[in-house]
Amino acid sequence: MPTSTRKGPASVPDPIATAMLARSPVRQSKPLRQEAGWEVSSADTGAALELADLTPITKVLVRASSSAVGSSFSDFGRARRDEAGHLVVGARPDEWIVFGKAGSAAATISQIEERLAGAEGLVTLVDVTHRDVVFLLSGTDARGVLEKICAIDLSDRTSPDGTAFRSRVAGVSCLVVREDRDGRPAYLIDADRSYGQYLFDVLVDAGAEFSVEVAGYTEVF
Amino acid sequence: MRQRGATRRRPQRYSAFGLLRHGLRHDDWPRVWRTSELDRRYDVVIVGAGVHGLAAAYYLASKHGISKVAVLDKGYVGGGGSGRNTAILRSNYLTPEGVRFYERSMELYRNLAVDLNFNVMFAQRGHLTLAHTDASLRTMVWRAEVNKLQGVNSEVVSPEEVKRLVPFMDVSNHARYPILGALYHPPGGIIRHDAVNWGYARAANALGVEIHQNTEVTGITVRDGRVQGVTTPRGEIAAPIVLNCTAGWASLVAGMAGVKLPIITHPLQAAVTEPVKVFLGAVVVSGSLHVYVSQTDRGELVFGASTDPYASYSMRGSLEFTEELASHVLELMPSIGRMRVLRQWAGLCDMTPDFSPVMGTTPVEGFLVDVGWGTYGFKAGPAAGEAMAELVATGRTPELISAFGLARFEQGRLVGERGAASVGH
Amino acid sequence: MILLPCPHCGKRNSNEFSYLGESAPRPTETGDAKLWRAYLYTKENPAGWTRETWLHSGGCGKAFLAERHSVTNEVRATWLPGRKEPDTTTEAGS
Amino acid sequence: MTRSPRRLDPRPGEVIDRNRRLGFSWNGKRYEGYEGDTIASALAAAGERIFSRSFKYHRPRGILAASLHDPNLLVQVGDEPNVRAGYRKLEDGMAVSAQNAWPSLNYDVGSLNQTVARFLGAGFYYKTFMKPQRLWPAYEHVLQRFAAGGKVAQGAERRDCDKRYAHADVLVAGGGPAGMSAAIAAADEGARVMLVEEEPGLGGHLRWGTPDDLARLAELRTEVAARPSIEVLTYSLVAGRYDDNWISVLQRGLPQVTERLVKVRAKVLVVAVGLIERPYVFEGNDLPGVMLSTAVRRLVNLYAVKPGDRAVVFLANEEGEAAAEDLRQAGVEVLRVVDARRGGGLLRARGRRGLDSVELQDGSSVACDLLVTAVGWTAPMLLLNASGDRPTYDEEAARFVPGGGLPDNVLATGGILGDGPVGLLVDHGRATGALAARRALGGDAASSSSPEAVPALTAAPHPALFRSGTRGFVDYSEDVSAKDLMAAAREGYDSVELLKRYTTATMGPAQGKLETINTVAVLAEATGRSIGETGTTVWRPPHSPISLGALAGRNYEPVRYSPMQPWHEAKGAVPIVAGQWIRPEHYGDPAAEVLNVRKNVGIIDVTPLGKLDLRGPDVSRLLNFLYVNKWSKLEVGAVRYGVMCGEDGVVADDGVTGRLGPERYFMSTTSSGAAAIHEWIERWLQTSFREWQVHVTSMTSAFASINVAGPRSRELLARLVADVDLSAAAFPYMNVRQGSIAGVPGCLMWRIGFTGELSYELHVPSGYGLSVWEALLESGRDLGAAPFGVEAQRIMRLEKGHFIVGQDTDGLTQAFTAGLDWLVKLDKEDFAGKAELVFESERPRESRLVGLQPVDPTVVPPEASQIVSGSSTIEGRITSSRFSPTLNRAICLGIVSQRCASPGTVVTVVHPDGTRTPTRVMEHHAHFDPEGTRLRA
Ligand SMILES: Cc1cc2nc3c(=O)[nH]c(=O)nc-3n(C[C@H](O)[C@H](O)[C@H](O)COP(=O)(O)OP(=O)(O)OC[C@H]3O[C@@H](n4cnc5c(N)ncnc54)[C@H](O)[C@@H]3O)c2cc1C
Ligand SMILES: NC(=O)c1ccc[n+]([C@@H]2O[C@H](COP(=O)([O-])OP(=O)(O)OC[C@H]3O[C@@H](n4cnc5c(N)ncnc54)[C@H](O)[C@@H]3O)[C@@H](O)[C@H]2O)c1
Ligand SMILES: Cc1cc2nc3c(=O)[nH]c(=O)nc-3n(C[C@H](O)[C@H](O)[C@H](O)COP(=O)(O)O)c2cc1C
Ligand SMILES: [Zn+2]
Repeated sequence: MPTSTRKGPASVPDPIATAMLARSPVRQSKPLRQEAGWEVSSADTGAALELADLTPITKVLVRASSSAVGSSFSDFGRARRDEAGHLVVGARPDEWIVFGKAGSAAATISQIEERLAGAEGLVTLVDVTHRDVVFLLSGTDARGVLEKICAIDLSDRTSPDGTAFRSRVAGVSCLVVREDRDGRPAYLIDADRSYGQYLFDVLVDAGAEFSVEVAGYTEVF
Repeated sequence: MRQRGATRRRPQRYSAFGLLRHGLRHDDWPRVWRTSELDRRYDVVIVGAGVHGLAAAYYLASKHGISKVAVLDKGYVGGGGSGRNTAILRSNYLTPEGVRFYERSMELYRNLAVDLNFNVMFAQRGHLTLAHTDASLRTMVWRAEVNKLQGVNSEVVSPEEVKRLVPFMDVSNHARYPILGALYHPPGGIIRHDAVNWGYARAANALGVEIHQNTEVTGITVRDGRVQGVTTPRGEIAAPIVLNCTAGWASLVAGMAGVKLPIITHPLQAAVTEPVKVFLGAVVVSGSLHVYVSQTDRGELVFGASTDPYASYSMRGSLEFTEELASHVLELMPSIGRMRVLRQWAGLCDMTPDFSPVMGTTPVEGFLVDVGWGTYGFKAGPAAGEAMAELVATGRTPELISAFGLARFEQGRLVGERGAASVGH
Repeated sequence: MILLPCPHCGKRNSNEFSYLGESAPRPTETGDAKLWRAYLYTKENPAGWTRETWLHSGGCGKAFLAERHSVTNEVRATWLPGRKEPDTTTEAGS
Repeated sequence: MTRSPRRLDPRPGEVIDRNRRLGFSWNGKRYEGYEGDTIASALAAAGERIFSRSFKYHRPRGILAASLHDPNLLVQVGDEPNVRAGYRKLEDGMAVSAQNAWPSLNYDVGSLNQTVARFLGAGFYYKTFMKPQRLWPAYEHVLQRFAAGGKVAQGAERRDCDKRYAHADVLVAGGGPAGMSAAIAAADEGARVMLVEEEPGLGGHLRWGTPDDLARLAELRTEVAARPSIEVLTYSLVAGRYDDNWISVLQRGLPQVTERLVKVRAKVLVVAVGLIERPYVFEGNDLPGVMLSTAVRRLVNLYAVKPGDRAVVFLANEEGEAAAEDLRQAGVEVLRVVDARRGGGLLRARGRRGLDSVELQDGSSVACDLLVTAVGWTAPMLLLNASGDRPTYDEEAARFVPGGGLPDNVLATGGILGDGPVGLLVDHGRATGALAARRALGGDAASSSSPEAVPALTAAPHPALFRSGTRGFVDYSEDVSAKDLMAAAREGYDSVELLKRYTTATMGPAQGKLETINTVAVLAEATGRSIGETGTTVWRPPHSPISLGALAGRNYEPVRYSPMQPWHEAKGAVPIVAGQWIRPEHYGDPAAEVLNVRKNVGIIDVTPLGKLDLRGPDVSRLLNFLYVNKWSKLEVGAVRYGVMCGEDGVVADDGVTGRLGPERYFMSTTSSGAAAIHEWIERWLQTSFREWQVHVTSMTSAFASINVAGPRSRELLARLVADVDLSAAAFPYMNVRQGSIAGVPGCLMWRIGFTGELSYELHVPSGYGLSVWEALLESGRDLGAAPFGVEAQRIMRLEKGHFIVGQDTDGLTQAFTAGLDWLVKLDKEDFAGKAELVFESERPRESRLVGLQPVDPTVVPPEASQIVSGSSTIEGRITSSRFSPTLNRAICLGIVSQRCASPGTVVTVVHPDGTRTPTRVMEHHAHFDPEGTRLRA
């Protein structure tokens, strides 16, 4: 069945030249700057363990049956980069989240639409950039931090680089994606935006034991 | 029902004088209840030696002279919910029929020690149900108002009053769980649950009722829609009346008679701490935080929470129960974090859709139920036992329990206790 | 914290799941009160193997059916709604 | 500062650091100990003998086991009660005091109870204090004075505790020789191992053993340390084992936190917890100076403390001999060694404030200050019991052993299974550890060779020793003697479970670890049954008590905020908790907020509203099933109100849903119902309507939701919206449009409202929420634009007669009772709750929701006030009630019985203070603008 809802006002286009500022729910540490219309921190830490708020990044939800999507996307429970540099995450058996550069929702959506053109069954794309927060926890002790608040086995054996799962983190349902950086473990944590400040505070608290530092927005896509 | 002469004996009375005499003479007290051979036939077989079964037996014998009664239990007296509950008594329910019923039980409890000649240590310390949201405060007012109209002492009090009653309570302006007020029920309190079970067993036995422990009912014979008797590993027993008082196991026993119940069995857990010097008077309940706590005369805190989230007959207990319990109780009383949990356990609760019991007749003639006691049935034991005894003796369902019949589900006339009973105790 | 085997995610802590209760077919006939009330309120509530529906709400969000032992909490089979129910009549591993 | 007269010269295995002195106080006096001391060892070194007073009789008590489980060593440390002095490491500056004594530990008035002990047998309180009933509180007060234990302090700070999850292939509980070997072997198979030891150091009984034992210990420690895949947790207790090997470990001694609860999911659990020494039941067995052999060995060898000067040793095993040898080496005069294996016997111990002499079976009496008993072992069965095993009694060995009922994922090794020389324990541990790893790893285990057979380990023969007829204590912490148990059994409390509950034996802080075996033995003798038949009580977690603080951890409680939260906070909004959301209740004056909306324009943050994006060809079928009303004919751009019921016909939620495109809808739910409704929908789609093509996405947090309400709302909005024609004709009531607001594209605008005014509900991409909120206020300044909170909204919705699910309805309110006759369409094919609503429609109505107004307009009945007839017949209740600033009078909604429901009826409302208010039933729910002209403006 051809999809009927892909076209049309399916998504939030990127803000046109506007004075309006978009904000993460997390208080940003100074100094501040703007990134694709979002207020972000440009703090730099150089610490061995860092927590950064990446909320402005583009997040597009793709719903389709896995047979329809075929191998063009990552498997359920796995994350991988596509040619355009998007991080494609198999978030549920019939749902993917595509992470991309801040401010690139429209472009990302049309790229996905192109890729999925002609796919069988109902396929829908929803821009959830504003719905979710995304944090990046990276560094040698990142696992130690997450282990305090998440019950999933994070060892290399069961959760190697490229693993994605949904589970509870400090009582909030989250999507956790492991994408190591410079050979050090790193986790992207995607959660409902309204929990953003709470979750960020919890991560900082859990990380205190490992001297976590809050870093500014970094380009990961 | 016709009276049958059964053996009675006069138990040796308990008293301070008796203690003195026994202490001086160093002689033994008589047995609390005697063991006897299992007969082939009884006028009434009661399945379950919890407070409900034992109270029904006691009132059958004491009020109606029916003492050819056997109370059968697969384990020991009070080994079910009656021996594992947090022993909170109160009557501040939500519906008028609920309030009237539980108030009758409170009345019986108030005189129970004297009645049974067994100190059940009913401590009417006051019972506080905290409200953390507007909605729960509204429910508290609702309950208080219904209670007052039924003559039950119950009122909504301010956070300051809560602090006065429970100095350890943090009534400061919490961001997350502010205490907006509480339903205060001065006659509520706690009791020595085991003593209630033993006291009923002893008094019933003295009137001729037989108590058979380690005697599991494995089958119920029904012929032409009438109950004939029960099967046990110790043999078949004939009886024209079989009363199911098995709480968490009620569906299984009813199933033996071919009767289906609107019941799901959920574990409910409890825990005690090590004793510390007494600092907590009133019983404290928080519905939003799913916790209730009281301190016994021994100095332990006794805690409970809400039932486990899925159906199970497991009594093993879980770690998350104690974790949640601890975090919630510390939310209320932050300074007791150094107290230690000594033991946790679980019991089985027979949950009904409307948080109300099922008492009375069933489609099988002679097969009666006194079940559906969920998380709140210990306090109901005396009144339920009394009413069920009356039903057995007269064949008529007493007005007090008429709202709680099994037929209400088929008729779609549920009782509205959900708001007051869910975690209320 | 028991583990439940989600057919999609594998074994996960039970607090990630919503318990939807015994699986019972919804009556198609709306006029029969007895039938409806039985569907709404009457439960098998066995002490043993029971078939029930769970939703992995804190994980993949998917519903599945499970055959769980209500005394041991062991799960011996799971399957997706609409799929053929497994034949577990032989008392495996109880 | 007191000296340490009983401290010995350095011992080879000592764990104290003589270079690090620690000062502390005991009952107000200054003492000194060493790093590595326990509180008790430091006090014993200083010559202290009495550590506590017993629970009931206030008898003086001293060191018995010198371990975590010692029932006599519970002390108060600062504001922490019941600290195990035989276990807790001494810290500098600790303020330690005795708990159960008044006025002092040495002269305790409560000890007078001993003189009346014969009247205070187990359960005496059940037999007295019954009459008069009204005096019970006074009696109770007396009983409460007996309460054992320390004190909690009001205002004590919450301690810093935290938690961690962990995953292990093999978790080894107990770091004695068997446990250490198991860990080593499991690691060699490739397993991830966690080795948990309660004591501060690994080694178990080897730590206080012979030079050979110490050498062996050093080897094992080296082997463990060499394996990075073994995570060692010392000073850490395996506190419980739950279903699916969910294991709780309480870790102490960390730099960051006082205590940490580690929750471990282990593929296989190896139980290597060893044995606990069994106390001997005989008269005087609780006198200070009567100690277990292991206590003596610990004191001498670990802490270099001389436990007495002149000793008698009563023994039945090698451990007792080793203890006697230790004593001799420590310079203690060993006066007599009484060997039970050779017919020696012990009758009683005598003394008042401590042991003075012992009477032996041979009639002799020996003056001494130390009596050591070594009469056997008992196994701490908790972890095995929790795994489903029921212990059985081994007559030969006189102890309970595992019953063979363990599941595949639990194994036992070491002393809990049986005895043997250290070599055998090590071999057994190794084989068990390897087996555990193979079970955990399946085919991934390292060893390809055939599995090494696990050697047999059986409990060695041992005489059963106890004196049942005596006043000897079976349960020290509960003050229960063997005589008490015999009497209770004869009274009919003759099963182990009843006996326990009646006498409270095994119910104290040690939870039967020391007491169960003797309790069961005495009961067996009383009833003539064997110990095996008698059985034990149920073991329950925790293995040893753990603090509420550790169980609670950091107390992470999720909270949710809207994007406008910083603004609300800055403007001093009064917060209200709504589920997990924190939202503004008002900004100072809710009545003024109402009037401003009625007159000008107000804006409210309604972000918590549930929002669902629904797409696909079958959405309208889905809506038809979920809601009680019809949905087939909804035009694109149109919005409709709907109510959902459960299958029982009870009102479950309400909200509006709009059609944004041919196959695209947007649904709103109540804030509190959002998650449940989403689940409800998924449940139907996934289980019953699998062939329907619908994708549902929760969008609650994707949009900041702002309701702009009031006669000037259109004017305000027009200043910020360029791409949508806002005119009444182009954008009528109950419609939805998409466009930009203040330059932010992708916004939804609904013409709906709860307040009864012309109003627009705006959904703005969340990141821009705060900017748009500020823009609205900024550009509407001249229009009187001002924020309003939840309270003003509640007032206005009541003025308008909109009900709130869960407030004006309850858990049993079906749709018709809620007054939804106009909405429910029973002619629809099928929908959730239809069957029950058909039944409801067919039976006479019992009650209904109505609008009410007190006759006296100034009287506002509190919500939940009851409506009565006569003196106390309940006819209904007030569900919502407010003073309306708009109408300048009190207004209500309420549920009333059908006989009172007709408009114009005056009913009686009883206030909580007892006053009664005549109140009139109104024709409409709406008190204000019932025709709805304002909102359609
Ligand atoms: C942790 C916990 C806390 C609670 N707190 C409170 C509270 O504070 N206040 C309150 O009022 N209520 C409370 N309750 C509920 C209360 O304990 C029960 O509702 C009440 O004890 C039920 O009593 P009963 O006599 O009906 O059943 P039970 O006491 O459960 O007795 C049923 C008996 O039936 C026996 N039995 C079962 N099957 C068979 C068979 N086939 N043959 C023979 N015998 C059988 C069982 O062995 C058992 O002894 C709590 C319950 C629990 C578990
Ligand atoms: N236990 C003794 O005092 C003792 C003394 C001499 C000989 N033995 C013999 O040694 C054998 C026992 O050797 P083993 O290695 O099995 O035991 P062990 O007693 O040497 O070691 C067991 C270890 O487990 C620890 N432990 C107990 N419960 C724990 C828990 N819940 N969490 C964490 N750690 C816990 C103890 O602190 C101890 O260090 C027995 O056969 C016995 O006859 C024992
Ligand atoms: C009100 C109450 C208080 C209790 N107090 C104690 C206690 O102080 N010590 C203890 O070991 N157990 C205590 N228990 C728990 C019992 O030991 C036991 O765990 C419970 O009756 C369940 O039985 P089971 O563990 O044998 O299954 C208490 C139980 C109740 C109901
Ligand atoms: Zn899943």
